[in-house]
Amino acid sequence: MSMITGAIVKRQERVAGYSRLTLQAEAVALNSRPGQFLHVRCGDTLDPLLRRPISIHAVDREKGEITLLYRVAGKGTALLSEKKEGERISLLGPLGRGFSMPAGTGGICVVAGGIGIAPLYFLLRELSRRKIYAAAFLGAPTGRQLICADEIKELGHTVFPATDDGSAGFHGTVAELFDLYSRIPADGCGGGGRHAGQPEPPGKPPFEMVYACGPKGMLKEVCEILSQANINGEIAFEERMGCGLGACLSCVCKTVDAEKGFRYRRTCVDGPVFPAGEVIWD
Amino acid sequence: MSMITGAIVKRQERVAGYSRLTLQAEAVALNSRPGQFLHVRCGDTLDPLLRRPISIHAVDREKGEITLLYRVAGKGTALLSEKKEGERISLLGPLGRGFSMPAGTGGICVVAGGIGIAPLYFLLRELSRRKIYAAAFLGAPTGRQLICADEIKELGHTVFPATDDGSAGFHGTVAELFDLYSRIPADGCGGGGRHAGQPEPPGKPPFEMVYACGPKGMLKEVCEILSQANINGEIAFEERMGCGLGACLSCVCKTVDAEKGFRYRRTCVDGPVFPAGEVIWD
Amino acid sequence: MKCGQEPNLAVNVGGIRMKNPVTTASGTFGFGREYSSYLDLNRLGAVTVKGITLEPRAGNPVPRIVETPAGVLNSIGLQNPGVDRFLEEALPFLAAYNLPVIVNIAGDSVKDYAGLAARLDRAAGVAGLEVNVSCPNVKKGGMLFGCDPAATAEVTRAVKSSTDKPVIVKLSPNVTSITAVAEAAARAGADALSMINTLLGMAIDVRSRRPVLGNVMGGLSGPAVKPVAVRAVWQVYREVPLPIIGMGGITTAEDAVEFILAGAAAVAVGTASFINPPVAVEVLEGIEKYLCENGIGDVNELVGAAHRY
Amino acid sequence: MKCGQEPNLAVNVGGIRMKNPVTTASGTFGFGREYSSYLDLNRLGAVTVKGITLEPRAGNPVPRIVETPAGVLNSIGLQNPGVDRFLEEALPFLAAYNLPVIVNIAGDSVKDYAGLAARLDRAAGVAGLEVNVSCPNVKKGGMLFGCDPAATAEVTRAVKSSTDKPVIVKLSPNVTSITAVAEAAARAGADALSMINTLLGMAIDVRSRRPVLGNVMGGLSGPAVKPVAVRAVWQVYREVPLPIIGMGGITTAEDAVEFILAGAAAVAVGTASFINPPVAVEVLEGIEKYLCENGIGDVNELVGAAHRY
Ligand SMILES: Cc1cc2nc3c(=O)[nH]c(=O)nc-3n(C[C@H](O)[C@H](O)[C@H](O)COP(=O)(O)OP(=O)(O)OC[C@H]3O[C@@H](n4cnc5c(N)ncnc54)[C@H](O)[C@@H]3O)c2cc1C
Ligand SMILES: Cc1cc2nc3c(=O)[nH]c(=O)nc-3n(C[C@H](O)[C@H](O)[C@H](O)COP(=O)(O)OP(=O)(O)OC[C@H]3O[C@@H](n4cnc5c(N)ncnc54)[C@H](O)[C@@H]3O)c2cc1C
Ligand SMILES: Cc1cc2nc3c(=O)[nH]c(=O)nc-3n(C[C@H](O)[C@H](O)[C@H](O)COP(=O)(O)O)c2cc1C
Ligand SMILES: Cc1cc2nc3c(=O)[nH]c(=O)nc-3n(C[C@H](O)[C@H](O)[C@H](O)COP(=O)(O)O)c2cc1C
Ligand code: FES
Ligand code: FES
Repeated sequence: MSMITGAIVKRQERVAGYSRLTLQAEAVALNSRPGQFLHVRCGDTLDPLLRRPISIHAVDREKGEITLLYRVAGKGTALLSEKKEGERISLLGPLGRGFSMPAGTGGICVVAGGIGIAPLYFLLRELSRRKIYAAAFLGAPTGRQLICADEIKELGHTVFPATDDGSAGFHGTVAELFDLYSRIPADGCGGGGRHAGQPEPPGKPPFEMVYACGPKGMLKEVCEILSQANINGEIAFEERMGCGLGACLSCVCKTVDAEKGFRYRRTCVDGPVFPAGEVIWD
Repeated sequence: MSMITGAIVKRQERVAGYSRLTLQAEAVALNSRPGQFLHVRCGDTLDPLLRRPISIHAVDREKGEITLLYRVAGKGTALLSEKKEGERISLLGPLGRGFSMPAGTGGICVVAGGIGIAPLYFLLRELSRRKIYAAAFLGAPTGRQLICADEIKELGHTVFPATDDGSAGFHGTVAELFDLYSRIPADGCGGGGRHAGQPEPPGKPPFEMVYACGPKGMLKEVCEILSQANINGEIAFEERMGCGLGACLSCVCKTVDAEKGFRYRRTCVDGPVFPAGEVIWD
Repeated sequence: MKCGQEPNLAVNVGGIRMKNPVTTASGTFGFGREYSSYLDLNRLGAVTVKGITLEPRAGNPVPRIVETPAGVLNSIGLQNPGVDRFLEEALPFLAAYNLPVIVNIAGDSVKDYAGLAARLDRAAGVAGLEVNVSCPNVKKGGMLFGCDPAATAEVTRAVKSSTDKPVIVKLSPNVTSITAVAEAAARAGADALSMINTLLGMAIDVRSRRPVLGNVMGGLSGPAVKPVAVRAVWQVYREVPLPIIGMGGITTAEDAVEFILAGAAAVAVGTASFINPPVAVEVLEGIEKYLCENGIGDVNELVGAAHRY
Repeated sequence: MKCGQEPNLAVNVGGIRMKNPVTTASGTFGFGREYSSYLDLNRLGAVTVKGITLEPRAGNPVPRIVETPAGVLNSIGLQNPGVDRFLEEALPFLAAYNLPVIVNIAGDSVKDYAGLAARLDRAAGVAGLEVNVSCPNVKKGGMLFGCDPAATAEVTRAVKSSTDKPVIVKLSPNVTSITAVAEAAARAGADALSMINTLLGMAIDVRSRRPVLGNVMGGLSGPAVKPVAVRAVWQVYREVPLPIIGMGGITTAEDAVEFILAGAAAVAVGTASFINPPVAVEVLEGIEKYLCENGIGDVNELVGAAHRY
């Protein structure tokens, strides 16, 4: 964790309403793992005041570059999206705990709702580097907003799209689609297409691990599915943040605690990735 | 007076620590007179919050362009100086009362302290358009900061520089220099060089009008000189502003009032140009 | 706009019928005329003019304004032409428009307030009075009327008994309990409340090492104070059954809706007019759009809705 | 730096000897450890830790923070591990540094405060106590101690009689007269005062139409409140002869100098650490530079200088 300034190395790309930003930031590129985030100063004045947490979307260790993918949600991200090539941005990070890396002993699934794909894409890249292939469930309102699908296929993973309007893939939510998939018996169709040279069909039950990121409602549903089916999972949780360093206790997530019933844990340092079974949704 | 957005048409020039900005703004170019100002939104967020008053420095009526010359004094002007070609800026104006135009029946002097030249240069351009030539007293800390001197000479006026460190022209303040000049008898040397085709040497006593702009201390001295020598003058006054439209009563200037002893008048609408004898300095 | 029917925007603030809930904050909009070339005054629900005293006031020494982070400190010192010249010179201009004029009044003593109310009671073209109680009570060593529930009640009663026009009491946020002051004003007969007046603040110039404002302390306004203002409206709405005009840092329609949700029946736009002169009309249009997009037929339904979620 | 000699930066705040006037605002700097890789803790004049209660507290439901214009609203709800675990787990880390540790304490009753003071009195490595009186007095229907001079005095006396360590009373700005509360604390034996705690505020989400914070209301901090904080220090400095730790919106050395000129003997950096983790050290360096450039040999000379221009 450190405070650095990264220069924008590539003009911002607009991807179906999202922005993609590539920065020169060696220290981050070399030391970050999927699920970690940066605390980004989007402006230079006192408005907006706070940094904004943005996941690391991809790293290029050779070039020392990192990529962020974000939705323009308000004034911080709007200012960020106006930054031009060469401009420098103050970053804190990499922050937080990332996803654990699977051994590849069972099926791996990734469930992303909307911009939730941002950190999961980094995970999928790391998985394919390790020759571990997953079933990637991507949800979006419409087909046009199904971002990263092609890149994920290129990495060797299998993509299962779901759209609210049915314009691509499954007509329904990504949680529903994953629910259906998770009920397929271990010796069933398996879902993920087989790639040449891959030892096993990807993301096939029995599941080793399911990774999820997206809106709270979707995460809650996924956690319920996992808990009912007794599947291991990890979710990347989002909560409003102050410091990003564990000091202010703004960003807490309610988690199970055997002794006290529940315990507030800090999303910024104890998360943002939490074991799916630990989060209490109320 | 109106609210418009002007696009930057020329990369900002840095002139000895000052910035020069040219904007496309027909309505302002066509309707403004020297001494008037614009109320400029320097940023797009809530910090800085208020507009900043900046004098109109020059207009190009044909091209519909206006030029501002400003000192980077704080965060508003710093943000302004980062704006790039093509960016649009919200402007209110032209605002306030400008300088009165002289008949050219006597000597005309212009006394500018530092960035005080900003509105006076526009006046000098208008004067030379009318074939009225002035003696222009320019003060600065050092010779390098004597801005606009060459442009003013090109307009046909005579420049009398004064620098605090003596690195150019008179070694002392511009008020001191003007004081000396104002004491020269009407049939004395006259100062201003004669240009081919000019009917009269510029800025020679007896004076018709003296125009001044600069820091408060300097304006006060100039007003005292004028009052003692009984010379007509107009000064462009600066005060911190809120609305710029005469509504908030923030920007008042203490002026003489026969009945009540003094009266606060609004710099933004009753000024910024006031008759030199009307301002009360305390 | 998505909706077919236009939503109802008309509100009644303690007897002042406004065609929509947007007015201007006293002291930030002059006497209306100053802004009349930047917006159509007829679009406003009401115009609230600069604070008026019985006698003309010269106001405070400069500097009178300084910017702070997302805010403004001012110490104008109630510069105004006095009630007589206001009625002669400023009010007739507004009479030509179809909009209620709310006159903000200020004084040094209860007698001053009563005298102003009596004088304005006879004035045609004055829809209501807004009582600025954030003024030093000269008899009580300069303690502000508005910082003391009893003094606020006394002023309110004096004004009410001197006029039949609707009386709005404008509350100061510089108190331990704004609801206590609001309750006192309500019991004393106020028809409506407005809030907040400015927060007491100051700035020091580190170069000259002295206070920036000529008057040392000043009133903080602008977006910086919005959370304090929304909280004040929220608290008073729960305890006091009077219509509230909410203000403090409104720069957008969203801000205005925030106040309405907290319990404001109407809103006033203040400092924002300095930055964006037609903002009051933009706020109005945005409120209308919000109502349409959310299928709300009447702005009055939205008042205090955040208490009922 | 222009000056030859290094200026004296050491200050004594009611018995707490600080090598320079910069500390951290409680609740914004955790227990110091969280920031230890971003700045050298040894550079600080003191570290003020998160508010501690007798028993552990879970804190408030989320959301606990929301940004406002140039400010932040928070309602953490005093989440903390309780005094015992604080002493066992957090304090030892700070003992390794050469810097005074100020422990911020909070309670529901006078007894709580006294108990905390007694517990901390025995703790080596605690340089002083900062008493957060902005807590609801459970016995008095939740009225904050700090909003009542008598209750503030009572808490102060209870703490003072339970410890020999220096006691700083931290004042709330949500009062009609902060000097009245300050005087009460002084008479009750406080060794120093700190101000300001957060301003009571709130925000409403116009989409969900409900308060943003899980706890509805929260405390406003950050640059937005600076003018109110400087004013509070200015007012108290004139009336109460106790050293003051000034805070509220400090993000730069200029801001800190503003507080010192207003009368603060020391300053605390709060919300700004969220944006710029090493800001406390930058503020310190800036103060030093200011002293040098202005030929001031001792920071103590600057304290309250704006009152003497
Ligand atoms: C660990 C973490 C990683 C994240 N990674 C990404 C990412 O890779 N890409 C991306 O687009 N977004 C990501 N987010 C969400 C992102 O931080 C918010 O969208 C952003 O802060 C909004 O800032 P803004 O100024 O644009 O909007 P604001 O004006 O601040 O708010 C706009 C909306 O966003 C919501 N919001 C504000 N702050 C947060 C927050 N911290 N978390 C969730 N919602 C918030 C508000 O409720 C509001 O409705 C992440 C959040 C967290 C906590
Ligand atoms: C009618 C008028 C015309 C002006 N024309 C010009 C011009 O053509 N070129 C130019 O460079 N400047 C001009 N000024 C001054 C200019 O407005 C200020 O320098 C500017 O507002 C500073 O803004 P800032 O945000 O950069 O600095 P801030 O951070 O706001 O302040 C920096 C310093 O500037 C001073 N200052 C702030 N506001 C004003 C103000 N309204 N008047 C005087 N000083 C102020 C402050 O005391 C402070 O020390 C004019 C001012 C007026 C009133
Ligand atoms: C320059 C200025 C002058 C003001 N004058 C008055 C006044 O005369 N009477 C009054 O009751 N309030 C006065 N106010 C307070 C405003 O009416 C309003 O309550 C306050 O500014 C908060 O709203 P805002 O943040 O939208 O500006 C003044 C405010 C400003 C900024
Ligand atoms: C997230 C957060 C938590 C805080 N927790 C405490 C606390 O536990 N005890 C306390 O006395 N003040 C607490 N405060 C108030 C600060 O110590 C400080 O008084 C206030 O934030 C003003 O300073 P600032 O504007 O520099 O942040 C907290 C402030 C914030 C923002
Ligand atoms: S954001 Fe401050 S503790 Fe997590
Ligand atoms: S700036 Fe508002 S009256 Fe001049």
